Amino acid sequence: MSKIIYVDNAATTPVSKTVFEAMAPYFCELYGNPSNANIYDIGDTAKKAVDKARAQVAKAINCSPDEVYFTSCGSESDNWAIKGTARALFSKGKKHIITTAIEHHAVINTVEALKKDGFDITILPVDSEGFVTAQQVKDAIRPDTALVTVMMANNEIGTIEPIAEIGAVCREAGVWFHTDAVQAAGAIPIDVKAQNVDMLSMSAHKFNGPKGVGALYIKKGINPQNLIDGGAQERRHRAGTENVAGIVGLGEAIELATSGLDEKMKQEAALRNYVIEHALAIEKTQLNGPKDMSRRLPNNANIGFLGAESESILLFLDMRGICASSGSACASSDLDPSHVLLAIGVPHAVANCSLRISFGVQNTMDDAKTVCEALEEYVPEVRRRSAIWHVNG
Amino acid sequence: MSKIIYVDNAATTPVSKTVFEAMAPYFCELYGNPSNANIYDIGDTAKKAVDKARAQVAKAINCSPDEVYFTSCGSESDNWAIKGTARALFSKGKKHIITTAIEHHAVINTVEALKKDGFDITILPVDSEGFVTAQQVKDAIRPDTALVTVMMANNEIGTIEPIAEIGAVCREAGVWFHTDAVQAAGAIPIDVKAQNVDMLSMSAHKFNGPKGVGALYIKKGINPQNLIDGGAQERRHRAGTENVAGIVGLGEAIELATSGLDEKMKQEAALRNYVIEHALAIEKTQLNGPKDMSRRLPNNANIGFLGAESESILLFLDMRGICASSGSACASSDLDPSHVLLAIGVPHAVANCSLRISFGVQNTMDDAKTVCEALEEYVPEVRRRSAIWHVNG
Amino acid sequence: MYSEKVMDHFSHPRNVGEIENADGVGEVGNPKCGDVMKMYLKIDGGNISDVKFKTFGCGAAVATSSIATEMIKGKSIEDALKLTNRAVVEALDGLPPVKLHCSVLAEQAVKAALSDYYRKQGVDPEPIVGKVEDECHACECGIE
Amino acid sequence: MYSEKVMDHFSHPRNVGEIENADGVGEVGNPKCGDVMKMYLKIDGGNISDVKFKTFGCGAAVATSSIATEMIKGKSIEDALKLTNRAVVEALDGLPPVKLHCSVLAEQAVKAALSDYYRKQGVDPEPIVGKVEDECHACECGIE
Ligand SMILES: Cc1ncc(COP(=O)(O)O)c(C=O)c1O
Ligand SMILES: Cc1ncc(COP(=O)(O)O)c(C=O)c1O
Repeated sequence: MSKIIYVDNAATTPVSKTVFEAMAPYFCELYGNPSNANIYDIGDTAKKAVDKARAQVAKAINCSPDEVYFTSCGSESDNWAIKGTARALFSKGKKHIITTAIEHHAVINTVEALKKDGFDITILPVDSEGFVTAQQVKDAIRPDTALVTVMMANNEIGTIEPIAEIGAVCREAGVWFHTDAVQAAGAIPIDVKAQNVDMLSMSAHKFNGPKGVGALYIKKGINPQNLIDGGAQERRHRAGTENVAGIVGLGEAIELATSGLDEKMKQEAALRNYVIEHALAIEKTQLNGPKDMSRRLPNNANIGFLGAESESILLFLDMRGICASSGSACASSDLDPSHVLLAIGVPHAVANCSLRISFGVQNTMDDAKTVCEALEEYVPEVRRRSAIWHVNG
Repeated sequence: MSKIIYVDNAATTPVSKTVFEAMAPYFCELYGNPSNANIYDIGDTAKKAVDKARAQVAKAINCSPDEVYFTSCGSESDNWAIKGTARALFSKGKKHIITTAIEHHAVINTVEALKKDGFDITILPVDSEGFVTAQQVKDAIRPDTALVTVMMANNEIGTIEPIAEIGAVCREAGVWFHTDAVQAAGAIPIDVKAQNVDMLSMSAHKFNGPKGVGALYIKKGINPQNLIDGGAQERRHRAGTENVAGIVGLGEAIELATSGLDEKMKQEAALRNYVIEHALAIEKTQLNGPKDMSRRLPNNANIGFLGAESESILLFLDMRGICASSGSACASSDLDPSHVLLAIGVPHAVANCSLRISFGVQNTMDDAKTVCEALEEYVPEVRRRSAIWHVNG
Repeated sequence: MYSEKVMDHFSHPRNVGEIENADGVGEVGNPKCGDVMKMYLKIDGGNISDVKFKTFGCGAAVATSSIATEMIKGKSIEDALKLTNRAVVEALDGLPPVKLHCSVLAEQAVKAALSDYYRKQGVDPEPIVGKVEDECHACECGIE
Repeated sequence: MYSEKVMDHFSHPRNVGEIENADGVGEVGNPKCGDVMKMYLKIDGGNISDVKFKTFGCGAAVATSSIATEMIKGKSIEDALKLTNRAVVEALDGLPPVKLHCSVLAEQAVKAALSDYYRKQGVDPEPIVGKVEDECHACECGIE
């Protein structure tokens, strides 16, 4: 196969060379256990490496290093924040959780699991572009509300939620506020103080760090129960020998992404805008998600090509070395259409015709052009054979 | 510093070169998301790599690949097995859990957490070498027993528990049986069928694989609740984008360790025996754990040097480049003496004088000799300044 | 991932198109589920002299329809009625488990077209063709 | 990890040993906790003319006792009584947080030895020396 054009960065990203080089020594050489830091040197080296990464994360989201806990992925962070809060506050009679209709499965399926355990769940509807409002949250808060969890940015349609406003409402009501920032971290600016966030999830592999490592920010004074009990790691809040190499990778990756964030956002937005413009020039095509580009993730384009089923388009793109997707990666063992597209009112038939193109630091304008050329060629080809194209077309 | 002699392999191990080379391509090049396997090539490559690792684990412990679930560490595996069972069986009126006094904190603190949630915990005492018996387990099982969890081998004193017999008792009683095999996997033979095990935890970094990846074997028909809900990964039982490189590393490492297991065990036992023999030749010194070497982990020596506080010895060893420890790594932010040593009846003062030397594949007989020379030199030096040496000595 | 055979039929589908004044037309599936197959038959003296299809759907849906048209073209109606989804899967060198329902859909599409043929002939198709699941009950999408 | 100063005092502790017929001997800590410090004083004309120690304990325990002996040797009793655990920590260029209790123990060891000295003189030490925590309440080991 010729050169790969990877435009599925919302699913996962390549580890950047710099990040890999920072990680590499921690496998075979600096393999010490950070918990042995007081005893011998390679343990100490490992501990310092973990401390450095913690400081890098703290700087990236404007918190204190001791408010950062490393986890194994975004899903673990979400589960910890949500189940941990539920179990910590249950005995205080708080058993109501508020979330939105377009959360990632790591949130949806977690609140669903809690529902079975007797929690009350309010799922806020979103508007046609995926937005919820602080007012909706305010109206939904009850005396027994334990947690509000609203994602910072959506992984399928790129909607950036009004987190600061929602956070303010929660703080006023004295309700803990978690945000799934797995798509936002390294993609748009985050400031947990200014945004009134109590807990925030991130995952390294979404910003050119390694898979299998994430972080949860927990504001001082917020005390969710542990999800993983055991040893004294992470100040007794998350057991397990530290994934030192992974944590080093997360730290380097978030620093890289956020130190050049303006630049990165501009570059990605240029590619996104190019693709959206050219894709919409194809007949009977619609943009899913926010039209206001300032309220949309800079790297996200989600487009419905009526009458052209998305997997068929993706297979053609793959033959040209273009990797894109039809939505959330972790749902793709499912055949169900995207719950996000349905929640914003996209009809089933159009949801099945929608593609997500998500850019990353490694993409160039040439990539965007190749993608558009391919779409211009293959969408008509897929429609030519489509049993429903004459219907819509 | 001169050459490092690392004899703290029970805490963690260096990633072997072969393992690292197998992992390396999955960071920057083969970075696909396994959940995108049907869509494009690098996703498929990632999925195949995960499948291969799953088969490698299955072969190593004699189960079917679809009974293997990847996690982020041994602690997560333990938490999943124990909390997942507790929560799955609670509604059926089962709220009793049986464990032992010498489990790792990942088990102890997890059952302690469940105790707060209303579970009944029976902690079986062990004998002076750390053994529990199947009879003890049998006597403790009640109609409302949800789970028996007994470690396969102890991390501090190397006791190998009679797992097959305990498993048989549990199976007869219809009680789910979990074993923490974090120290056993890759160190001694495991056969979940022959040993009547329902769930088994392992962690890659204990057998020259990477940190931050583990596995849980769950026998078909055993259904603990999910610990981490979300996407469809791991057949819907453990959400989170797969740590592909880590999983590849775990697979390679377990295959390496188990394919040459007889050899490895013989080599490690020779070093262990040498160290035990020479250390015990130092006056007022005792072996902690099994005296019968066939019931002790081949790589574990745990020795109490009366009157010589262990950290002081460790610091001297470190100056010679020797990395050892005084017990469980993840407890070493604690100042408490080892609960394991106390459970086998070692007095506090002796527990504070105990060292663990644990060998790995990379160690040679020269390493064992250097360790013994250092002990012969430094133990008397530490005693010379000890306020209690005259008392005991 | 798909077999080479699937990819061949996906990228070069045989018999794509429509037949004007077809003797039998069958449509199965549902755009909600993401799969709609439409099959057109020309029938001469009990033989399928021509067949065309249009499919809205994934790679497997396109490939199963394509190969199904090849497998029945020139055959007698009787032979066409013997086409099973299993035969379609085998002819494609296998399908991923989540995609097996597409082969069922292809079988049903042929049967739906033949039913239509019989109906146009004033013959009740059910005793001959059996019940046709034209609403994609075979798939697991959970939407009705 | 320990500072160079700590490691220096750990590997080359000053004034290790015992003093026969010492004028004051103090012992604090507990082998259960993992730290026992014993301090021996020779006192001439209100001055500490000699001091020795023996410590069972970690690197920090040895280093704090060692430097404490250096800090009081040749000093007047009054000056020795002013020795604070903070001064000990500073003199060692810091200690890890979990090891701070060792410096408290060193301060207490000096005071225990001085108390013993006063007691031997028939003087109630408490008004002068204060209460000595000879049972290691400073540490966080949770064992009593
Ligand atoms: C017996 C035992 N169980 C569980 C664990 C926890 O494993 P991990 O640190 O990978 O979470 C360890 C080691 O730390 C162990 O030795
Ligand atoms: C918004 C969002 N939340 C959570 C996750 C889960 O992250 P991970 O796969 O690292 O567990 C993802 C991506 O998979 C995501 O996009």
